[in-house]
Amino acid sequence: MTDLDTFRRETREWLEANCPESMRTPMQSDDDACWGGRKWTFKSEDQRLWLERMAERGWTAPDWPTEYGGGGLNKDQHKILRQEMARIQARSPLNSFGVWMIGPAILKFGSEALKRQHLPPIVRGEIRWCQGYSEPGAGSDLAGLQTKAEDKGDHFIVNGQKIWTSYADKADWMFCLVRTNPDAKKQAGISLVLFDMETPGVSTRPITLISGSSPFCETFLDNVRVEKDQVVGEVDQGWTIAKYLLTHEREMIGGFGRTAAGSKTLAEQAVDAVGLDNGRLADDMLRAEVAQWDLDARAFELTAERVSAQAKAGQGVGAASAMLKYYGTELNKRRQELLMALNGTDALYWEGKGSFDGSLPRHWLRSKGNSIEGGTSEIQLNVIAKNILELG
Amino acid sequence: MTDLDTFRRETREWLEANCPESMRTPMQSDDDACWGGRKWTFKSEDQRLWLERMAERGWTAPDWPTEYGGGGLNKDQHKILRQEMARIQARSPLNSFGVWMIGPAILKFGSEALKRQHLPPIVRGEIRWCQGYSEPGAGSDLAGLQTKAEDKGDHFIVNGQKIWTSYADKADWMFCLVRTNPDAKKQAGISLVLFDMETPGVSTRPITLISGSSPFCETFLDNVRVEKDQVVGEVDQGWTIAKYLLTHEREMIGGFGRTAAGSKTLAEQAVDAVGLDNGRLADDMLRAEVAQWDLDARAFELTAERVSAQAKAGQGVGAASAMLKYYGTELNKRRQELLMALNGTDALYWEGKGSFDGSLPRHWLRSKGNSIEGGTSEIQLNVIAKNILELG
Amino acid sequence: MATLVLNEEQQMLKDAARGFLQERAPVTEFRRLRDARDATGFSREVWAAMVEQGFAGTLIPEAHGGFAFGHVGMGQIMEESGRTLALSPLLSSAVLGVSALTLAGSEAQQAELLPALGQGELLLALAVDESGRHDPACIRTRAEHNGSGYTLNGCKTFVLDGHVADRLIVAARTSGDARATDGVTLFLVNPGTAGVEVERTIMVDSRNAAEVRFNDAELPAEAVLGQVDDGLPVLQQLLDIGNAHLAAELLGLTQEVFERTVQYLKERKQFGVAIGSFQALQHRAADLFSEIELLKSTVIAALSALDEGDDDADQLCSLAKARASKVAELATNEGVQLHGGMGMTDEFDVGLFLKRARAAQQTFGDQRYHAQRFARLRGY
Amino acid sequence: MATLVLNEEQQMLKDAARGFLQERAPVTEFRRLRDARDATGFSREVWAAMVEQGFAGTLIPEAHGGFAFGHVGMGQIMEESGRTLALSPLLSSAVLGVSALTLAGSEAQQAELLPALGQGELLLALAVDESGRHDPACIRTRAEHNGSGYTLNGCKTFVLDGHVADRLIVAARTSGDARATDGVTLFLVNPGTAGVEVERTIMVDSRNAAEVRFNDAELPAEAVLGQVDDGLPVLQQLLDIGNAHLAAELLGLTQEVFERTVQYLKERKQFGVAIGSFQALQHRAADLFSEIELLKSTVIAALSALDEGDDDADQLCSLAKARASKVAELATNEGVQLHGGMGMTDEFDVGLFLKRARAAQQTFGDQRYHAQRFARLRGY
Repeated sequence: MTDLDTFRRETREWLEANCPESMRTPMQSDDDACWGGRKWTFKSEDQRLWLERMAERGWTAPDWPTEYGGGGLNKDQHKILRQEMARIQARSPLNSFGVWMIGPAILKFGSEALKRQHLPPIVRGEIRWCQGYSEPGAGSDLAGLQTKAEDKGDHFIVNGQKIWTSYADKADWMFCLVRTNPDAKKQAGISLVLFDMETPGVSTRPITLISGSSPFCETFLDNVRVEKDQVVGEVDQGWTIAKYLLTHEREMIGGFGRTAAGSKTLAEQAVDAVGLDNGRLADDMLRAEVAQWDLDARAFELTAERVSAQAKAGQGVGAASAMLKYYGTELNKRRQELLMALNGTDALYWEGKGSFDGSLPRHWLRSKGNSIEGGTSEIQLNVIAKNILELG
Repeated sequence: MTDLDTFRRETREWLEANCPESMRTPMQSDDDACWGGRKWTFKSEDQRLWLERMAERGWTAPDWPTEYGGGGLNKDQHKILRQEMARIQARSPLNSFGVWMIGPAILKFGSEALKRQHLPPIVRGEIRWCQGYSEPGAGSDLAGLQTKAEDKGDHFIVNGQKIWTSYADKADWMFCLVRTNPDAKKQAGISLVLFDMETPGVSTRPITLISGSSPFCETFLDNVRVEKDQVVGEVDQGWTIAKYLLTHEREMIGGFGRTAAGSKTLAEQAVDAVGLDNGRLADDMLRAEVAQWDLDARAFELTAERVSAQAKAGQGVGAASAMLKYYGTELNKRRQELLMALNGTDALYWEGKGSFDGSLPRHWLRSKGNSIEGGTSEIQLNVIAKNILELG
Repeated sequence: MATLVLNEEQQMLKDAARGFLQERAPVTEFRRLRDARDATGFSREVWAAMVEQGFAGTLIPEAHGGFAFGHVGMGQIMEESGRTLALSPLLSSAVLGVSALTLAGSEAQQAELLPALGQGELLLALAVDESGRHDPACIRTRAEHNGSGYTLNGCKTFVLDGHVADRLIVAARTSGDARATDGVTLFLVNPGTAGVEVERTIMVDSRNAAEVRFNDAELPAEAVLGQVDDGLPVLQQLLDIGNAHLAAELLGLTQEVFERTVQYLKERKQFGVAIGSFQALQHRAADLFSEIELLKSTVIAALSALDEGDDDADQLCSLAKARASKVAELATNEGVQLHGGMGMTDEFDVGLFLKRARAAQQTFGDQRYHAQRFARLRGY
Repeated sequence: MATLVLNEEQQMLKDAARGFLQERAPVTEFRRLRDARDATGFSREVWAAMVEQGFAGTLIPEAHGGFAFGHVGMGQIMEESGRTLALSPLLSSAVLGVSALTLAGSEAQQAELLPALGQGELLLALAVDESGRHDPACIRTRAEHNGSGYTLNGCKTFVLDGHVADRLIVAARTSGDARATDGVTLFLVNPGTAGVEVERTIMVDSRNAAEVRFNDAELPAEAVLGQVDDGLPVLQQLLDIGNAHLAAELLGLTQEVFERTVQYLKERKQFGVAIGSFQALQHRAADLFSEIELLKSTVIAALSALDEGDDDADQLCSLAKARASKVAELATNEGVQLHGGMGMTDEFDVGLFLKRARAAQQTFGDQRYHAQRFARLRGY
């Protein structure tokens, strides 16, 4: 029996013994997720237990070093853990921008002190993070950010405004891009700093989207004091870390075109809405469009698999993430447009009435943001043109 | 009875008396057209007679002044002539780049001597003209032309190469854009000159297109002597005339999306190829595409009518010609692609076999050039963006 | 051939409508009504002012106190109201209600109702659809002949302005199967009749629609509008008229979004320059410009064909609606995308146009429905 | 799940094929044969060299002297031959001929014919279509059972390489109506048989196709390939295989056109700069790049599913062919447009790719045919 076999057996046994039954059912909605943090109220005792037990083994961040509270697992072990959790349909114990975003960045770029300060609370789900990148005036031109950090010796005084901060109103700390050198050219002169959202001068305001309420907030920074030891990496050198974080984010968003497991395929939803006539979707024009989408979506799925297989095979994936982000989000927008068309006026109900409780138009409207957030489609096309095709 | 009624009656009588019967039948192919010129061989005695009789009245160029051999008709009379010719299906007595292109330019910009020299032979169909604009290196960047005209006192010596010259091998004279001032910036320093194709140093070579043989030629200019009195307008000021000619040309090409009178509609051709099933085109996917094209084509037709109605009503048409050129040529390309798809492998026969004698793939291939010649689609979009939308 | 250019009178009407709507029913007024969750769904005061302007009487013959400006004239008002998202019963009452009466009403019905419609005192609503997918050829609501009148049973959905209508125009089957071409009759139904239930529904565009249910509702014989069993051709003409005016509204909406987007491209700076200087965006804007130019031609052709009573008016109405739906979809999607993150916020107006566009598209059939119909009418 | 990445052996095979084809069968060789109006339509000498390279035996089992590299392997050769427009009977004989025998051939037929196929000495051709629109479900060519064998009557069109084939694989009806699912039988027909007439036709891509007419052609009982009356499933499998390899060829062609076009964008100067610096063209190129990446995935998935005998191989083959057709159409059209006037001349190669693309698209059904089939296989 190999070490991995042993690991698998032990993992399976531990999960069987420690994962509460109610944590082995698919989440019904986003509300079932556990985000942790100071302000968190657990939805159930099981949710609390499950987080606590997993955190104790460091399995909320399985591949982080044990010295910072992580699981210390290697790639193969990590894969086995994922497989064994999937086997019993165990829920993720913790959704966390700390684990997904800033943790890896601190691990890669942060000082030893920052690692010891921030990583263990992330693993335990005690501190919830949010990101401060975008600004109202900047948009795709992230490097044009204007939030200013004035050097005051041992600390900075930060002034400015951030936008599109997910859950800023629920988060405890922010990782935030600021301009520490106003004279340097754009990318140079930017730093990544960390601060507590309870620091005086920090305030937030939720953003209403065309699809309704949203997790996004505006964050106002008014003479906010940030200690110098809370800079990740070197002062003025934050752009490299920002790019690292953006690539991370883009890969997360690129999956939009894929159908969530368990949910109905577009073709099934089309049959529900329009019906079959002699084995064919009863509306010719819609059938043609559904088939075209279905072909493209299947090709996209295969491509996501191929890119991941290539990565595993050690073949470079190039700037594939830009391509996946671009195509996946455009695909999801087309899907949502088709769902609207398939359901005719039934799709238009905003409240109560109708079979969709208003979720159909909200999903449709929300999908319009997919090709804007995390780098617009236009930016992805620029990236492909310049970095892959070397045009320009 | 108004003067116009009188004119109509006299015109009708004259046409009845003078238009030979065989000239009152639709042309079967391009070969039936009469182009005139020194090298011209009339296809029939009727063709010769018809040209001669019309030219005598100046009706090969009905709205040119009589002093230069034209018909001297005003707008209303010109319209009546067209109507009366259409009434008896009279063929055009003369196809002529002289009448369509360089004649109007000489009328507008040329010296009195040039008018007296060139216009009457054009009216009589004695001299066939070709245009020398494009160059192998220039393409859409017409102003970047390199053909050089060196000032030798009373004449220029021209060296360079022209491309896309329609019927250069059959023409007698060329109107040609040359660079007379190498130091001036692009548009400045260009002149429009006229010369006989028999001048020593002029040679031509036909161009084979992807669709087969073509009227296009390359023209090589090797120390060609051009008299200074053959400059249209001022030396170095040819760009204005070139733009005038280009707008003319663009309007001629923009009509591509319209179906030639008498020929079958796309829908009819679709029914021929695919058949009807219960009153509907027997292939769903093709039906959807044909309907989409048909909708767009009808909308385009209406738009061409609207633009022309607006022009008549004295409302400005703006840069509508760029839009019509862009949309019309793209529409024709789509039409040709659909005809290929509708006919499946039957559309692929290049020679002999099949019901189309190879005309289907040749028309399809030729249509690809529509969005390149007379200003590419990209150039038209640039024009719309800059001139109408004022972007940039 | 259809007239494709406005005459002087029509142009004046359009200019006046624009001035009025921009002042009295701008997008801010739409927001106010939406956010107040107004029960009527439009402002009675603004409606009275519209009536004052003559909007409600535009299609009404002079003999009945109207202005008889025709569909081209009315279409200009609809187009301008698309630009400001003006909330009003213009479509349901001044277009569809008036047209139903002029097409099929008896002299008595016309004399009774048209003047009140022109004065905006009477509101009508057309009840045609019975499921989410527009399909006027399939009518299941039944009106059984009884001694003196009819007994109505069935359910109608997406009845525009149904919750405020004083009379409902109901397409019901008096004989034959659901899909029979004969046997449909139009009725004028007072919603106060016992057995008629009207429920307002809130739609994505914050406009009014209603579900209407009929449970043994008793109608008098005079409720019949037009010929018994021969209502389908009239209904189809009404839908053509509705679609031409929806296309006009979508044209206005589309132009407004496009102009705002082009303006944004000129103002918004990224990487130190206006984003309108990026050629990729320029080409998309130029292509959209071309599509809108084609849309303009189809809308005026459809309206003018209705006025002239041209044989191909049905084709032209489907053409206009198909193209308006397609181009509005493109323009609103491009509008949001080119406004970037701000376009996603409720604070910016572009999302409001997006929502209205899809609702107007779906009303009486979207681009797919009308492409099918166009093909059918053209014989393939 | 399908393998989506080449293994080392397959990669070596691909590299070798590319090297060989670029040297021995480049586009200039295609031009030479075209301009010479060569009667064979390909070079026997180059074909012999291909056989030498093992191309003809790629799909043949080792027991019959082949290399058994499978469809993924063969697909790499097809892809590379798409890049150079290589003329050869690879598709007709080495793919379709070999597959027909391995799928349906008796041991005797396999033993007799496979080795000769592998050595390139025997050429086969598949005769399936009977009209310009691909429709394998409709077979009218009839084979009547007579005393000892069959009498064949009918007409086949667009028989690839039919004019040089030593044997034709003919789908004919032995019972039932034209559209019956049972009753189709495959036959191996010697074109020298009395009553068989083969006429070469010249197509837009300068490739070989033939019309084949059967007038009371007498076939022996041994001519049957596979089961009598049960040939349709085999035929469908053969078409899946053909389509997967056509998709591979189109992938090669598309990549070649795309790379040449991108290169042209870098070299060609207008208004003083490389046209590749224009953002509108950059975005079109980047979009096309994405489409091609998706195409790559579908082609290898289809080939690999054929090798694995996956249940969804039919879906994946239609997916690959539909996408290859669509993307090749886009890439060749963009290629011509972006090459400007030069792209329209016969002197430039881009037009040759355009012509081949449409012919390959139409062979065994284009994007529309396969979208329909995909939808049907997916139950809608």
